[in-house]
Amino acid sequence: MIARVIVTPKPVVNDPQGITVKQGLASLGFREVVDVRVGKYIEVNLEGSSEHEARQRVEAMCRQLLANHVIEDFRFDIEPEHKRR
Amino acid sequence: MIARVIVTPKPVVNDPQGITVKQGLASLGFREVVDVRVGKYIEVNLEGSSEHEARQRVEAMCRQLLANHVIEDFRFDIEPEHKRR
Amino acid sequence: MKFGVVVFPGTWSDRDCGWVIDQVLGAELTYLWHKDADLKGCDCVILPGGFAYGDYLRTGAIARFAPVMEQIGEFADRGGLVWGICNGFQVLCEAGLLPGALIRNASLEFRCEWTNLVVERTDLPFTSRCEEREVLRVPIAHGEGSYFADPATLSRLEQRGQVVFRYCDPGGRVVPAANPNGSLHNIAGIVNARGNVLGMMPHPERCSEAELGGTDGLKLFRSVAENALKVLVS
Amino acid sequence: MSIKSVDERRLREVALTPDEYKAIVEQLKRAPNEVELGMLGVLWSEHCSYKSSKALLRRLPSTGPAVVQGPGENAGAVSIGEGWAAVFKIESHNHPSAIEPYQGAATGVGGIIRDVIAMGARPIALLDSLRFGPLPESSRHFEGVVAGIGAYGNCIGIPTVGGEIYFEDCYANNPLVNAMCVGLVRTDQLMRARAEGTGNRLMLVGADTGRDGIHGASFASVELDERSLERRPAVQVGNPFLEKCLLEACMDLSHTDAVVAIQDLGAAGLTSAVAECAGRVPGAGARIDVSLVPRREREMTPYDVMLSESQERMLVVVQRGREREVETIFHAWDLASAVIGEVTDDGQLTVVDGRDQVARLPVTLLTDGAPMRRLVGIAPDPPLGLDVDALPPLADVGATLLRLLASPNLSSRRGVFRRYDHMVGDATVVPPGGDAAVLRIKGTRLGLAMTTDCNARYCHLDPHLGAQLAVAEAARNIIATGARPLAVTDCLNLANPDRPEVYWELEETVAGLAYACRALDLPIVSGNVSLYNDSNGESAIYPTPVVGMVGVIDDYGRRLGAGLRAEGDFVLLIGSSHNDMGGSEYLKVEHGYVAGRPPALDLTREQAVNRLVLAAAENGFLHSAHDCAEGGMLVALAECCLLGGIGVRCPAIRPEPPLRLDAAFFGESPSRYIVSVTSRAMPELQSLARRHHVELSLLGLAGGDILEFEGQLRLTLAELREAWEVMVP
Ligand SMILES: Nc1ncnc2c1ncn2[C@@H]1O[C@H](COP(=O)(O)OP(=O)(O)O)[C@@H](O)[C@H]1O
Ligand SMILES: [Mg+2]
Repeated sequence: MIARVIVTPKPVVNDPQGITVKQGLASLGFREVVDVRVGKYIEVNLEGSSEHEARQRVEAMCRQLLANHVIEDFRFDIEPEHKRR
Repeated sequence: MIARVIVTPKPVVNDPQGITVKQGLASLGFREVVDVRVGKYIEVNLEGSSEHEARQRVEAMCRQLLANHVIEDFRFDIEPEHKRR
Repeated sequence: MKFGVVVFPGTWSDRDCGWVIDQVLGAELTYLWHKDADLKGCDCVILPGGFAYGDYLRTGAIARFAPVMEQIGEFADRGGLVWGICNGFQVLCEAGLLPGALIRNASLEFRCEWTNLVVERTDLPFTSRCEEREVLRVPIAHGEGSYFADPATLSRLEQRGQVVFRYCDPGGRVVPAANPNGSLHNIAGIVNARGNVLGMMPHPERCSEAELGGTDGLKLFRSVAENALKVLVS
Repeated sequence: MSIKSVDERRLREVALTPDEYKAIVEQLKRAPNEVELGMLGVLWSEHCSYKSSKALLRRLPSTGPAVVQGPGENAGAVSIGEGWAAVFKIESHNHPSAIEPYQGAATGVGGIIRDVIAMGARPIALLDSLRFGPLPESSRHFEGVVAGIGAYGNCIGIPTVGGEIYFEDCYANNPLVNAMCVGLVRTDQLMRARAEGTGNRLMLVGADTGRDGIHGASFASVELDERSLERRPAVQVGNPFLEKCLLEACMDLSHTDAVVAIQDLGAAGLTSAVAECAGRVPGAGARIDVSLVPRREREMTPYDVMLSESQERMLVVVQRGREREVETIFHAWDLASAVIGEVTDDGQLTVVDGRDQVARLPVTLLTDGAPMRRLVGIAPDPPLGLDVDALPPLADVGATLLRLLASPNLSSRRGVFRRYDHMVGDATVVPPGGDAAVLRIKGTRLGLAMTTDCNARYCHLDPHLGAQLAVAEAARNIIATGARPLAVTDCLNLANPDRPEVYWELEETVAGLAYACRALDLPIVSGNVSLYNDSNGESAIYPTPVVGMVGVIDDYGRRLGAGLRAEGDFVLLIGSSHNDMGGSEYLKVEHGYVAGRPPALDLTREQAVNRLVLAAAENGFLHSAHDCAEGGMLVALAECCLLGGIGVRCPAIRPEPPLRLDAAFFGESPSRYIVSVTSRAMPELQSLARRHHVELSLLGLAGGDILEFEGQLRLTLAELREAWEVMVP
């Protein structure tokens, strides 16, 4: 089972990285870019369990470790088949 | 138009952050976690242009700036409707 | 002989390098602003340490697109001496002037401490004042200094002798325990195939005066000062 | 309008009491509007108004021949010679760090740097004084704070050269994060943040304004409770890269004389910055137009803009007509700047939003209007007494030493300070790890020593004496490097002063600081007060008056480190030892409790010992010097060995009664140093000691790799190091 977790800075929170990347893109000529937010992507490979249970476990992982709920939001997908690299 | 870019470390590259997150999860009791990889999530909000054009532009952004092909892979989605926060 | 020290927004070792060049070495110094379109007749360009553009996204990722980098690329192509220190090394890798990349330290922590480096090449304009396999004491200060290159690139580097410095123990042995950041093959610094572009994570400008704890770094500055004018820039 | 008509919830939100509201209405002769109420709320918060502590702070000595700028500006300044002034201040970021340790600590560092920049000085060093609950329970706080400090300081390129870390139960819910910044400026270029000159322009530079930390200042002034959860968005995210650009641009401002003043934006944002700046000039006012403020977010109200605590912003007062010169300087660093208003002479802070006036308040009402709170102090029950005679005798000196070296409060901090760039700037000539750090002033032979100190356990047992001991220890740390202490900045961290026993602690602490600083001739030129460090009124912290100190050495070539330097040197103890076991680390680690009276401090003796060490250092007699602090003589001696990589062989210690053996080894009598000298310098040192009437005792001879007291203790450096470097996890 693979969980793909995306952690983003909350909309109201300052995102210096996003601001700087936006400026970088603009100076490369990508002037159509209005806004950039930079977050984290975390791929968690889990063993066993049902999709339902995995969902609950990953939710708990996000709350406890993967995301900092003070300044970040998270969301995730679960890919049921056990795909290993 | 919103592009959601995911940048991940190439499989051959060490991902110490992934390893540490895995250990962190294990110590919190998430022993079912087999493997963790940590990458970046970049949300780019673009103005105008068709989806096709946007796709090309974002591809160029990734190649030039958002990912370093020596150590990283990238992929992205484009969400056509112009969703503004 | 004139050194040019590049200043990006977020660079901080510019003034330290400048101090050593100007006050310790007594060589001519000019600062190159990231927006500059010419190199003001420098014989050696230093890309110093710092967090150019905050090192946001990736170290050196945004800096490599600064206008001055185009000039530096051409200068390097013509055989001019280019020396990247710490963040400068990261920028050179991003710009493709050196192969590979620098990733997060294996410890995931920033490390500011003294390291030992064994010198593997003394035939370079940067190291001519060093002895064969001399051990230099030079501090590091980085969070992303772990050198990575794919296996093919790495073996090419090794075969062509492009590894200039490796982390070692005080006796010069290249052992895992002496590796502060997880670099492949304990690599601390590499040079391009032509031998005119050097990138290194440790900070020679922090050990060029006895009061700072050592003078091994000065050997590198002296080497450059001695050789820069002999280097043929086409 | 009566008080009843503002609902109480609204008042609580802006942290004003009904009485304060009444005072506002009386002075304004009308009810304040929303925006005005918000502005008054933040400026009248404890954090900005010092309403509970101001009267006490007046007792602190703040003058002296070296003082160039005392309290009242963004930072204090002292002259250090050759036309240079050291500018410094310490500040707390406790509450934000409790909520979000990484960003809280990072923005704390960012904030104190801007205070130094506002004085026109280039920041050259950072120090951090930290307190946490015990590990591993508090590792989230600890890890986050250490990482956050490193992230900001490393990125901006200012070396973090000192600080302290203590672990104690009382900080479990209320970690303390105090950051100190030291800067340098030519004395004649020192800036003052005064809005002089009617018609001069107010420019806002740096980051765009977002809805960051609205009500952060009042947030820092209330106890942490469950409701702080809801305030969590009050946490700000710092941008050290932007601050680095801001720093360089502000340094470039010295190329023009168009700038009248610079003021940082910190707690209470624009409101506080403009009010403070105008408030320093009698009769001055300001008019600002919030519609001109560059924003990060859409749909921000004037209220949001006036109260935003977005980081990395500065206010610049520019001579009218010369705005372009300043804009050009900031533009070179890709920084936004906007003229947002002007200086007036009506004594009012007027806020407009385009054509609409949204607030108009007398500057003095904002800056000095908050009614001072008269609190009552009542001494609490005396702490647990200690009967030294009842303590069991020392069983195994070596085992005790190893346990002390490994105790979280005494173990090596290398694991922490190697995560901070402490070398950038090429000036750190005494690195962290010993007593104070020393930075050379390039272009001169001057060295600037700096430290922060406070043993809060002593302050808990006796705040008056504890505060004195903190000053004395800071001074000893400076002197141990061979430098002369010059001046102090302090950060008073306490619990809720509404509780009489806490207010008593505050009174005693201030009195103790004042007493020691007067006795040692040390002016306090800046500082900060952080109250309400308790959650739910229960777990109150120890009173923790952190003392930041700077000192100067005329020739840094004569600086001293703590580590032994040469085999064959004599190792000596300067000063005398007594049965000072109260509040000691020995008592805590070996006997498991905190009790007794802190060590007695005789400031006259202290001065004599200090003069001796300074004279000996100046004459070049000493090879090393280290102050004896927590863990006593033996821990200090072990540190001398470990830092120098050299052992010491000593004959057995046979203390003369009534001195106990455990006290001789581990007692924490102040006014003591361990020094090493060459045999040649011994006679001169002895006669110097006699002249200063200071006790000097030979401990042993440096050499080998064993620390030994014959028949009492024998440990290899490797064994000591293994214990000492357990590395705070
Ligand atoms: N404990 C203290 N000791 C000495 N001076 C203090 C103390 N607390 C505050 N001050 C001084 O009072 C003034 C206001 O402090 P503060 O509000 O923290 O300044 P800022 O707004 O610049 O952060 C400063 O000049 C500061 O140095
Ligand atoms: Mg200030």
